[in-house]
Amino acid sequence: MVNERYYPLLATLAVCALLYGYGMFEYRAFSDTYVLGNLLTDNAFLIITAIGMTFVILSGGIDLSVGSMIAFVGVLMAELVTGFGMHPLLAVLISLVFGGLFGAFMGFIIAKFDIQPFIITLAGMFFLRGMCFLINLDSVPITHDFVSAFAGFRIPLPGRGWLSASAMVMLASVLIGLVIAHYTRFGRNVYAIGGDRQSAQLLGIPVERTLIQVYTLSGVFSALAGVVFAFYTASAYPLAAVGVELDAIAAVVIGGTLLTGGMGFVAGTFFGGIIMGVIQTLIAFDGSLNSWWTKIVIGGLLFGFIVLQRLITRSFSGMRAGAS
Amino acid sequence: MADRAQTVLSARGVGKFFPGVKALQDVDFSLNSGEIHALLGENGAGKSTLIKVITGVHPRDAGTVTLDGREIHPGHPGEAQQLGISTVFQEVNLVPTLSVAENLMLERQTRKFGLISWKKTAEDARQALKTLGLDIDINRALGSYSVAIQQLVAIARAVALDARVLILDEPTASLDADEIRTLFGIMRALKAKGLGIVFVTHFLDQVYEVTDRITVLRNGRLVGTFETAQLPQIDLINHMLGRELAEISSHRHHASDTPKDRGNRIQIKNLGKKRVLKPVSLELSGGEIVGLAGLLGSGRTELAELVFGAHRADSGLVFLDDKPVLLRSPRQAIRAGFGLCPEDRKQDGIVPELGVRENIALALQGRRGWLRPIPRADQDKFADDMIAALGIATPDREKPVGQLSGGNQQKVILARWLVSKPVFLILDEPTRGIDVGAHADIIKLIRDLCDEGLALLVASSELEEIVAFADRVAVLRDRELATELSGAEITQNNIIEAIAR
Amino acid sequence: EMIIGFSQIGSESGWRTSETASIKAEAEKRGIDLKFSDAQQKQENQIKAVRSFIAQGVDGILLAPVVETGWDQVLKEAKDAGIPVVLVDRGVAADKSLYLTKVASDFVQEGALAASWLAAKTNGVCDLVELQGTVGSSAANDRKAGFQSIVDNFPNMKILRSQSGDFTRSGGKEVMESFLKAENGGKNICAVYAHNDDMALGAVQAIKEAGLEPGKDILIVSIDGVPDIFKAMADGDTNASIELNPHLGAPAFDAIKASMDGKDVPKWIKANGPLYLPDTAAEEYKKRSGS
Amino acid sequence: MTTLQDTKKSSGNGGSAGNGGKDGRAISLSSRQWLGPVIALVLVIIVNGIISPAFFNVKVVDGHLYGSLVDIVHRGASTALVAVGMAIVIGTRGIDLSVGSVIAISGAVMAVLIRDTSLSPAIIILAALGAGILCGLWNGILVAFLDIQPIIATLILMVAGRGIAQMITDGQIVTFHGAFFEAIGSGYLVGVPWRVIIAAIVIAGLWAVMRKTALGLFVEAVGGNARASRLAGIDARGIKVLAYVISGFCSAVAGIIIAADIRGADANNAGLWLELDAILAVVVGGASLMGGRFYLGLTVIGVLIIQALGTGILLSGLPSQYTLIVKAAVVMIVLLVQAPKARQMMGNFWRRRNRNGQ
Ligand SMILES: Nc1ncnc2c1ncn2[C@@H]1O[C@H](COP(=O)(O)OP(=O)(O)OP(=O)(O)O)[C@@H](O)[C@H]1O
Ligand SMILES: Nc1ncnc2c1ncn2[C@@H]1O[C@H](COP(=O)(O)OP(=O)(O)OP(=O)(O)O)[C@@H](O)[C@H]1O
Ligand SMILES: [Mg+2]
Ligand SMILES: [Mg+2]
Repeated sequence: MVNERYYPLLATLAVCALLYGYGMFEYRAFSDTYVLGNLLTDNAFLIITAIGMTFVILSGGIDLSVGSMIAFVGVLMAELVTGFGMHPLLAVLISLVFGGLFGAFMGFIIAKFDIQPFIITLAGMFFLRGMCFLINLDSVPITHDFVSAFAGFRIPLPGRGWLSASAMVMLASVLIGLVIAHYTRFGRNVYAIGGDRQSAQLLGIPVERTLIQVYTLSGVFSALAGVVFAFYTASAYPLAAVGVELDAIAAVVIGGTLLTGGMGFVAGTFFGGIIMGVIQTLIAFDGSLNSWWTKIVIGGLLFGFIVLQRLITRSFSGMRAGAS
Repeated sequence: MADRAQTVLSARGVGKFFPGVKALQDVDFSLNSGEIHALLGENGAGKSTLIKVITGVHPRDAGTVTLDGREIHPGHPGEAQQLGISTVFQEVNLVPTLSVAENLMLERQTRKFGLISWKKTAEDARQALKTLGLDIDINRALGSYSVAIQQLVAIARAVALDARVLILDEPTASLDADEIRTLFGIMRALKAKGLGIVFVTHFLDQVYEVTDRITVLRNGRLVGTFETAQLPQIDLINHMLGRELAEISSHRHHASDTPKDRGNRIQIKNLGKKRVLKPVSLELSGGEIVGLAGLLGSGRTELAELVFGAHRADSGLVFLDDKPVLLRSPRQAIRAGFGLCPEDRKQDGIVPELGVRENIALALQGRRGWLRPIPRADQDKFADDMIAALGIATPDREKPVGQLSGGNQQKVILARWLVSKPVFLILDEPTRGIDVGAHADIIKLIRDLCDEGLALLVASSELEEIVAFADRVAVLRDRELATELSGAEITQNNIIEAIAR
Repeated sequence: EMIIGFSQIGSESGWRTSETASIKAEAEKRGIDLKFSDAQQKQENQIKAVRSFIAQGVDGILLAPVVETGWDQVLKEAKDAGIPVVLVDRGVAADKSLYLTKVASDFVQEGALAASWLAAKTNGVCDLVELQGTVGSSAANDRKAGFQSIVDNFPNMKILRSQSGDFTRSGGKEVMESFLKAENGGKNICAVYAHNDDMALGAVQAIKEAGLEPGKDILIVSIDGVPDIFKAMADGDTNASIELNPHLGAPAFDAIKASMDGKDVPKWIKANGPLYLPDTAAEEYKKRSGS
Repeated sequence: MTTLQDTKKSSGNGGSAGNGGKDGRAISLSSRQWLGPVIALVLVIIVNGIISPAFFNVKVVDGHLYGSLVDIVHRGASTALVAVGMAIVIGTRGIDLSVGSVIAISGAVMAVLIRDTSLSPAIIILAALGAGILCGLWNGILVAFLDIQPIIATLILMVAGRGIAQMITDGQIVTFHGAFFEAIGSGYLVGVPWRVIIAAIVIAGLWAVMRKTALGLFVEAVGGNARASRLAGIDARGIKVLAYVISGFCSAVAGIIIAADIRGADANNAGLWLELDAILAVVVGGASLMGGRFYLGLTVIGVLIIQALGTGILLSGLPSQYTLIVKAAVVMIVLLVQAPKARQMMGNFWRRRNRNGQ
């Protein structure tokens, strides 16, 4: 029998399958791999962000700066590539380093001064968005052969669909996230800190250092998401990705991670992100919802899934109890 | 042995100040290799603080600490661990959301190519538990086990670390006789291997059983270090308290001859819950103290929680003076005049951010409802009375309870129930971590309450305590009521026999 | 029956809601099955929507792009699938071959028109304040740039202060209040240029509460042509508004129809609205609020 | 001089019975909690005055107070209402992201009722408040009874609520007229804006309910340790629900004020992102997001800091694109100055310097 700690993950999987199944049942075109490929591509940056966010949430914190980071990295890349004529790969490197440093800075303040992550990263969110405006007020294209090659790269799937470069970066990130979470001491320490920070400290875990690393990691992942987003649209826009932090948090939570920290799964986050994407796709396929009903339905579905997940988790436990 | 001994760990002139409190002042302490060294003192004397200063949890404000002759400055417990100081802190300080295995192996998982090898790690974890003779599912979340099991896991973890110095801060507080025996066996073995062990406890017979030397602290100052063999218990107590202990009347309390007159008759009838507790029936009346004995996991805590409505029972009822009491929530139990002083003070007891006064007022206020606030003057009076009566060491009554020493937190929770004047009070391990002086005060206080007509149910792993004041003893075994003892039957031997049968 | 997908930005303003309603009504009139998707102000959602339309094999797509850049890839996909895309109310910075046509007005031109009107009205002598739209949005950027380009030609026209009121009424009111305080109780201010009508309406209230008379002591010109601004103009509270035409459905559907019939379609179907003045305002208000 | 350390005479630490507690006047950190926020507010206001000398001018125009200082209080009224509700929710270790949407909903209900019915203003106000209370009830049930984590539970209403508000108004700004409602938005009573009076009454009322009954204690107990509170006989779930209901009510009052201010319900934008400012205010006021303590008065000061900052930026004439950076920087500084850890570090630093100096 599966360990009960995996029930939330199973519940997420079940919900995801249910939703996808509904789509295939309702719309013929939904079973096409084109839709699957799009899901992986269109939600790549969200899922990458959410993986970094998973670590932050597992540690008991939160990172609201990720959306602004995505926008800022885009603007920065545009400036470097189009403005300075730098090769995109070098710009990517600079962006990732910047993301890491900025995350580390926030982590430093959070860990050393014991200030709430919600507020520090909120300030970080304001700051990065403000920096976007300083560099550039307009939306600008990022023109470079490498960028178009990245955007155009695709591995065909059976059917009409394909796997894009963004999707592959995302899948690789999920793998890396899985390994970090489950096969490194750092990963386990993050779980421990989220479970009980004081105890973790007393057990000899370097809490401050680990927290700084967590925000660094989130910074790098959100910067990577920014890179993917910039390549995906081959452009930069200072108002891009507004509110993505909330989507990422929702993806993490739908994926079965507890916001209080200490329990959760990177794999769950992947499916959580996919669920968010499927909701969007279903609404677009349906095409009959007006603006306000769209919002109401998204909220309602969010509610429905969380309740459903609860029920599934509970019935798993019930099954186990019955068996033993 | 003592003459060949060599100092491993020493602290000189250590000072530590918290806002409003001088927790440690000019304390010297030295630990030899191959000795078990008791660190004793009243609640709030500064024992845990000394340990935390040595292991780098708190930065020290004065003094030096040396290990093997070299001065050390651990910035956090992890560094102390790396230096070879392994510690079990007071309270269970493990991570409840992680599995048992992970708790045991945190920061020391076996790695292959930089990645954790879970198979090997699980093996090591099992090995670590085996030394304590603990056979539990290491993949379950630690939080699903009782406090005692968690305590054992914490000890197993500390012992498994390859250390020069082992520090145990009240490790025996929630253990029963068997586990304590196992623990002592391990301590002796480690001592033979040349480790220095610091051992904090409030059980003086344990001190005399295993320790070689004793260091006593009082009010954050050093009283002295003594050879255990040369220090009579009465002197030890005087050193700790700085006064003579009021004599603890050792003869048992007797309920008045006609308990039924007093009212407050509690009848528990067939109270049970599937997979948790087989139906239990028990009766007690005002003025009576019933002890609840049993092994770890025998169901004492569960019974207490069912009676208090903390969990809902599947079957059975509780009657107060022949009227059934609705027990769907603790609130209803409290309205009926019940009280429960829980076993796990960190999770179920204290509200750490609130002050002593507020924590003490909480249950009484909960019973009165929000519309009838207890006037501030009354709250202050309750708090001051309790601080005096139980000897709660706190600079002022507004100090956040989370910052008190463990024993003093326990006193605050006890005070919470005492001021709420219940008719039926359940105490689950009430004197855990409470010092000898206060122990006597508390027992006296409880007796006074019983004389006023309180019915009391006390679950305790300390058989002496049960023997000392219970009129009757209910013994639980395997989540079932095994026997009841009363009157002259109540002796430690009889209880042990009933438990172990 | 024709199936057309419409990817709308969102519903952040009354103007946009009117646009959506107008396009839906037009589709209904023509018996078109309109698949509507609201992107909640997010480009990524719009890309998702367009891809969903492609997956479903619609006959045409209307796209009201939230930003100008970043559409090349998805437009290419639509083109490969043989689905014509019509941009409504805003343009994109992509190769013109990737879309069928653009049905939109020109934000820069709107700004320029507002400035020209003001210059004419004040004979080129005016110290004014500007209420910007959301920082970074193309409407704000272009309306600012267009206005500035005209003001630059008049040495005696000066923008004293320019702050963002986020395109909202309360934003416009709050920013205007602080402008009034910073500029000597409003005595230094000759006119307000607001990037949309809602901010202008907020400014009107702020001016009134400061004890001045909007439309007289301080001239007000704004853009969008929402019903309420006509009422304000009729009451003499504001002086001019440039309409942003929300009725883009008909020309857009016409274009798709034409291209299906193999006819040529111009790359930019201009839908610029006129500048309205108080003299016709009462009548216009009746027309708009009646319907 | 920092006097963080030990201010009592060295009479030991009350280790023996009866010694502790009598001398309850030892200065604890909490009694100086107000210092940081108040200093921050004064500093921001002084800087504003330096930037724009007209800042301190308060005069009487048309029989009411007029000036930037008045504006800060005036503009801050609605945020303060929301923040105070938020503070109570945060006290229970929760958070309410839906306040902006609740503002939109209550404003929409009010505007549509004014436009389409001839109900008396009192009933219309009650309906708007009722809508807010219902929203709070929904949040509370999700958090307390369905055990959904507060951020997510209220995120649901944050998303859906704006949709509901738009549905009520049909996505248009519903404008209305009426002396009563215009007075709420921009009327004055003996020179003081009505909205400030309303906010003050609501906040004072809440303060009284929280601090003059045991409710505040219960809220803090539940936020500090919900399990322990339940075992102490407190209806932890009920308290949580109540906190969200209060937050919903406060947001509804704010929604009424905001709609009355612009004489219209802007369902699309009313209260947008206000939750962030409200949370910021609570934290700048010294509360922890981990629950267990809340300070209504300091929360109001937090609001004034943020509002003064915004007004200062507008007055300074700094281009709009710098606004966010300045805000981020100031918030950061205020938080750092306030953080106990940072103060402690500075204290240590000073003591070390003094010691070396001697
Ligand atoms: N984090 C803290 N902040 C403020 N005061 C503290 C803190 N930790 C401990 N103290 C104070 O220091 C004193 C010593 O506490 P300590 O925990 O060392 O006592 P102890 O000897 O371990 O008592 P016990 O037997 O009850 O565990 C107490 O008065 C306590 O209130
Ligand atoms: N030996 C054990 N093996 C496995 N689980 C145990 C064991 N002992 C206790 N537990 C778990 O711990 C929980 C607590 O048990 P319970 O509280 O009834 O014990 P108790 O009799 O009160 O003893 P104590 O309070 O000393 O732990 C039980 O639900 C049980 O699942
Ligand atoms: Mg201790
Ligand atoms: Mg127990």
